[in-house]
Amino acid sequence: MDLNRDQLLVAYRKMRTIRSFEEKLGELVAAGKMGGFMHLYTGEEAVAVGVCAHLSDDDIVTSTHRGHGHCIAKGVDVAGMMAELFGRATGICKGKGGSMHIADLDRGMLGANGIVGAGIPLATGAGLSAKLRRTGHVAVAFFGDGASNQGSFHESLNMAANWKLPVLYVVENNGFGEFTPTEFVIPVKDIAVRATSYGMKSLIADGMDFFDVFEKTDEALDHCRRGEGPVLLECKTYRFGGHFVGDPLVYRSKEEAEDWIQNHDPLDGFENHVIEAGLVDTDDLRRIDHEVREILEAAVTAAEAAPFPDLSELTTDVYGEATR
Amino acid sequence: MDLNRDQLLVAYRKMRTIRSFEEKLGELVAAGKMGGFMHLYTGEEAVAVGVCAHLSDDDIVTSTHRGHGHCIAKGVDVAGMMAELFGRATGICKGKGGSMHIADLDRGMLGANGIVGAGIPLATGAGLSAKLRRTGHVAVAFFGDGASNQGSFHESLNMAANWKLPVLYVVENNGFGEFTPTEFVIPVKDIAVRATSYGMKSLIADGMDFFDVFEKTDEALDHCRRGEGPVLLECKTYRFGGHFVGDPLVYRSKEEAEDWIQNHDPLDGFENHVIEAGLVDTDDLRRIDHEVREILEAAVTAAEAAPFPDLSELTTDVYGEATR
Amino acid sequence: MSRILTFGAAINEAIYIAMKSDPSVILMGEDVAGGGNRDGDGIDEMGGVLGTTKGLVKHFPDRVLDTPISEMGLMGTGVGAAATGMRPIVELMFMDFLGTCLDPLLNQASKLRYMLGGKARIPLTVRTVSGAGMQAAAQHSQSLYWITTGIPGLKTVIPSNPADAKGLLLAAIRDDDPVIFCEPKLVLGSKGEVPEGDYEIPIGKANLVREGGDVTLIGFGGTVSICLKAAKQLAAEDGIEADVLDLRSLQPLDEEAILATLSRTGRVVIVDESTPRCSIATDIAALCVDRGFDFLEAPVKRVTAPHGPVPFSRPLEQAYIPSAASVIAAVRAQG
Amino acid sequence: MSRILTFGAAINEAIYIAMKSDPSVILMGEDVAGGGNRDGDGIDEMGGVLGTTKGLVKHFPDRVLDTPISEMGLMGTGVGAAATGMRPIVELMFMDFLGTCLDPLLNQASKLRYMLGGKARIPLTVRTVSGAGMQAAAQHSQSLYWITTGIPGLKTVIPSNPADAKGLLLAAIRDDDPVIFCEPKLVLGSKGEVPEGDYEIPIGKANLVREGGDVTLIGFGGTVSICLKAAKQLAAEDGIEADVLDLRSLQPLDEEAILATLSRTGRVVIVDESTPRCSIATDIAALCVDRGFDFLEAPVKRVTAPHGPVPFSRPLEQAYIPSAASVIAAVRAQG
Ligand SMILES: Cc1ncc(C[n+]2csc(CCOP(=O)(O)OP(=O)(O)O)c2C)c(N)n1
Ligand SMILES: Cc1ncc(C[n+]2csc(CCOP(=O)(O)OP(=O)(O)O)c2C)c(N)n1
Ligand SMILES: [Mg+2]
Ligand SMILES: [Mg+2]
Repeated sequence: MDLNRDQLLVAYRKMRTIRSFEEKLGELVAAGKMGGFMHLYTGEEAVAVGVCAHLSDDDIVTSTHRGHGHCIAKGVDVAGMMAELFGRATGICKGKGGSMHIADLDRGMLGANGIVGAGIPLATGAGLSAKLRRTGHVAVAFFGDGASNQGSFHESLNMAANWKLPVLYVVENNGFGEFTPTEFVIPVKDIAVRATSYGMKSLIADGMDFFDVFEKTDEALDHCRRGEGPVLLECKTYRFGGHFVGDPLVYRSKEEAEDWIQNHDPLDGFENHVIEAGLVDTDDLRRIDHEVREILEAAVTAAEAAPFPDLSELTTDVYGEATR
Repeated sequence: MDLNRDQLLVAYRKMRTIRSFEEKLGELVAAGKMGGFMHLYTGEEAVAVGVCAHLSDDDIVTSTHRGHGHCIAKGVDVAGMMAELFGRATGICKGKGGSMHIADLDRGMLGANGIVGAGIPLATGAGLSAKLRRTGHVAVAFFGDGASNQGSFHESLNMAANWKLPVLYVVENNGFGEFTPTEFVIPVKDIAVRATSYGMKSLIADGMDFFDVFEKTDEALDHCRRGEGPVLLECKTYRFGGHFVGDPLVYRSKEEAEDWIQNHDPLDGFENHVIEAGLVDTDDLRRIDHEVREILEAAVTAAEAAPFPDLSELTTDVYGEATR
Repeated sequence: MSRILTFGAAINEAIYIAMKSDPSVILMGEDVAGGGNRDGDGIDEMGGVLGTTKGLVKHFPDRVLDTPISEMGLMGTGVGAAATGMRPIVELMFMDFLGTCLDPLLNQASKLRYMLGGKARIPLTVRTVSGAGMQAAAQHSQSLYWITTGIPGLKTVIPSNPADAKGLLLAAIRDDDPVIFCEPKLVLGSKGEVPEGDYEIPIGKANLVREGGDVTLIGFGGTVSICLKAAKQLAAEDGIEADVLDLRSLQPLDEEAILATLSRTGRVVIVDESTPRCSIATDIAALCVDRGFDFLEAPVKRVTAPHGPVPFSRPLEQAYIPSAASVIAAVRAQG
Repeated sequence: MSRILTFGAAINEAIYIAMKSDPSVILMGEDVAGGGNRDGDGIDEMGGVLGTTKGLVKHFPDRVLDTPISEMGLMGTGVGAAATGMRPIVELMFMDFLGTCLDPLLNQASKLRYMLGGKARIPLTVRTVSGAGMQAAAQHSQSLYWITTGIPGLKTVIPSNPADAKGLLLAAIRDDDPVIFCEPKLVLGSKGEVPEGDYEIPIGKANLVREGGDVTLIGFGGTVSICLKAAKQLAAEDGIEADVLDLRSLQPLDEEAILATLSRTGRVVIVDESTPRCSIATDIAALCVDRGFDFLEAPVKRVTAPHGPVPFSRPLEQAYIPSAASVIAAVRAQG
């Protein structure tokens, strides 16, 4: 399945937006302008963008504590996201959710999630809903290697396989759960083998390669949409930064990190491929880089100028109607 | 590994004791002499006895809601068990625990468990304790096919494999979880394949054949005791009676049940084998049958004559010392 | 028109009406069909471990789903389906199993609307059997509604009779917020008049089931009949006429109804089947000594289970459960 | 001799002393070593997400265990190890994660001793960070000690300063019952005098940290300093001298200490960081209006978080947390 120029530029724009958005957040937190627990997606852009390139607003995505990339890939407005992270009333969640709960149902983004593994059953339920309502839509659960050790992973995949739900389970294996290397806590090399327990189809993709993720996702979603059941897609990737902003990174080797950053950057890989293949011009990419920077600057300016939520918001949106 | 005559008679006595104990309970509940939720082990005797024949009082076993068989196989006193089920002060748990919590730490029996899947991490902890204290002992978790769908199964097996704990996970696949056939809720034929997710050794045994269970357990425990990590042992078995006493059994075919009961009774199979092989005489077995009946009659008589716990027991044993 | 139905039959009827009137309503849980929905000679379904949902799978074969024994996945799936267009009824067989599936309620269902700035709605109903009385012992007899009541974003209701069970369940299913619906063992077997047809009982309103004026007995679920029994005996033996208030809903709590009866009687005894700490009973006592302070004429007494697990032994279990005798003793202790 | 230590350093010291003095003590949790216990150039461990357990893996390489992200398995494994000869300290990184591992606490650790007729003991300690204050939002900021307090068979303690943290943690680790040890974010960064060496603070005893006599302010964990601040201001602005009681232990609850100060002041304001329903605050109010009825001179006021999730936005989060101003307002409202 080939992508035309426009599609390629859209994909690049999304990856670049994620990269620049996260870099900007890093600066803002360092400058003390932003608070909370902030987990950046830098380095893993190809996974979210490669998968979401196949999704519409009606396909549901559930995410993790590291959710900005999934939001942007799913088309959530970055100005609303930025305002949310500033805790402003204009935030996409009125400033109530923050980084770990950023969401936009209008874009089929059911939310980042502060509870590791909790998004997996939520996506399973969205898949059940799609199947029962015969909408033809799919649900995608993004989660990490660490989350694959949660009971919710086991229970959800078993139910989905049992009911042949149209759910794609994307495990982003970035080699670490917080500070603990994956091989310390998972005795198998490929998390994809865990699909065996449920008689489920599985695939492995190079999570640093947009094109590989894109194609494996295409194959996986075909399977889901044909009604043949869920798929477990393992994307091998790497977290360029720390677990959270401020992580001193004492627990991993600088050499290892440098190698990934220098030789496996998904944006570099994408650019090299499309330029060599003559699919787009460098100018197009630089223009996008520039536009993205401007959009983000504007988002920051607008967010900083926006008001905080009124204190009455403390107890609104707890229930649908006025109950206590 | 061959069993001598005494060992064979011990094994038979235990299987017969389980069978007669459960049949007695069925009568007592039907007669309204006993209350509570009662889950009988009838038909699955070879599993508990075949496995526990390899264990000492210092090896820890965790069980399920269907725990009488595991208790008897582990050497728990039937008089104390009977008194417990009558809710008497002389019960093995002072009448406080009942059928779903029957236990005896002196025999390494950490308890039946009313929460499906909850015994699995407890056994894992016992295995960790044995490993850290270098006792050379093992832990065994008995649980059902239904329990293998619980998150606690996934989390525990992963941890045990990761730390190479001396734990034997015995899944008693009796084809049903309550009233729901296993194939309705598990999309794979053999639960043993789930070991793949943890790089764990697995074995499958004919749970109706004491000798097969005994040998597979021998192989599995060798592996555990050599420090090579846990093993998942699937025993294919069948529940002769209902899920609980009083189950109308409308949800399974009579033919299926009859075939198992007529042609796969573990006690018949054991008897045919040892008699044909001339290892023991029929008289020995009948003598045991008779002795077991008398022991159980005496247990019932003693239990019915025993006092109920004093009402002051309501709030004792909640904490170690006198705290509220 | 109304007939005599058991508590369970009233629940079954409510689910039938809800599923019939709204295709987005589904019923999920362990053995809710119970091996049903199959062909094969002599194969029938159980309809739940207590038979409460029997027959529903025949009417709605695609919407009554037997699930694996996977409460975390089951509950989380229910939340995900609720967030995306369905109105799931999830059966948690016994409330004690909350320990295996709390996160989807504590951190997802209850908070999604808020975390998303009001843009999500989670029309989820959780049906669960609570309380002691069947010698089901420590892990199958707990009254854990105090946990769901304490979690902002959840609603918790607990009917005391079949008619209320039907009306409250219909209201719960159609509520756009997650509602925990408790089915207390003490009344699960009881029978009573149940109106036919489709009706709802509003969530958040208590029901004054007896007017006395001398003292207020507050109960809910299985303790309402205990309060009524005690009230009868108090009238006969002490000439004390008791108000009896059936809370029906634990969250929202009908504070006005509680204060109204307190203002008449000045005396309150709360009868709560759960353990004493951090309970509905202490909540009501706290309300009385705050907003109701000026009305108080006597100590507020709480009749609850002791601070301990539910024992198996029959006499111990009977002593564990609040009784009319203990309620009467509490009233007399108020002097 | 004592020095100034942070709350976290006091906890680290307590764990070190406990592990040094008893080989059966182990520390398990996600990232408690934090990628440590490895050779390799420039590889060091994090010692927990907040660095609290840093260094311990170097002293006790076999007894400080990084676990998978599997709270149910982790907690259940801790219970099983505790039942078979170990004295595990399990770290539950944030108390909000109780939703993923409640069963081993609700139905196993808390009930095994009772269900086994007194023959089991579960010397398990669960360390967990509770409360708001770091903009960690709805799923990383809850004060759920009301849940563990309400479960019979568990004990729950919550220190308000570094010295208490060390002494209460040592007592918890050596207690033969499961103890939940809360580390409130509001004080986690605070510093204070901490005695050297091995000492325990008894579980179940409250600490009167200020004697006033006009009104009683009851706090615990992060709200004690709020009470003290309010007390100071009340003395200065209203000439009201407040008793301030630090509960230290939520279960067992030191009822006598509460009644003793109430008997002197006749007025109580409880300051609880958690949400209001089924809370420690309502428990204490219920105690006051029952056993303390004759002492009461004013309504018992509760200063708590609102009945809602913890918001992310800084000003909202600040308004969510009880403040000295709200405590003072409550005292003045008592008239
Ligand atoms: C239930 C739960 N346990 C623990 C945590 C703390 N925590 C946050 S992120 C994280 C690591 C997750 O690792 P992984 O799933 O691999 O995702 P990654 O951060 O690598 O993207 C942990 C342990 C949590 N938020 N929720
Ligand atoms: C956590 C939990 N969920 C549900 C139940 C209700 N329940 C009791 S036994 C049972 C079936 C268990 O099936 P399986 O594990 O195969 O064991 P079996 O009864 O077949 O021996 C169920 C669902 C329970 N006790 N605990
Ligand atoms: Mg990871
Ligand atoms: Mg089974």
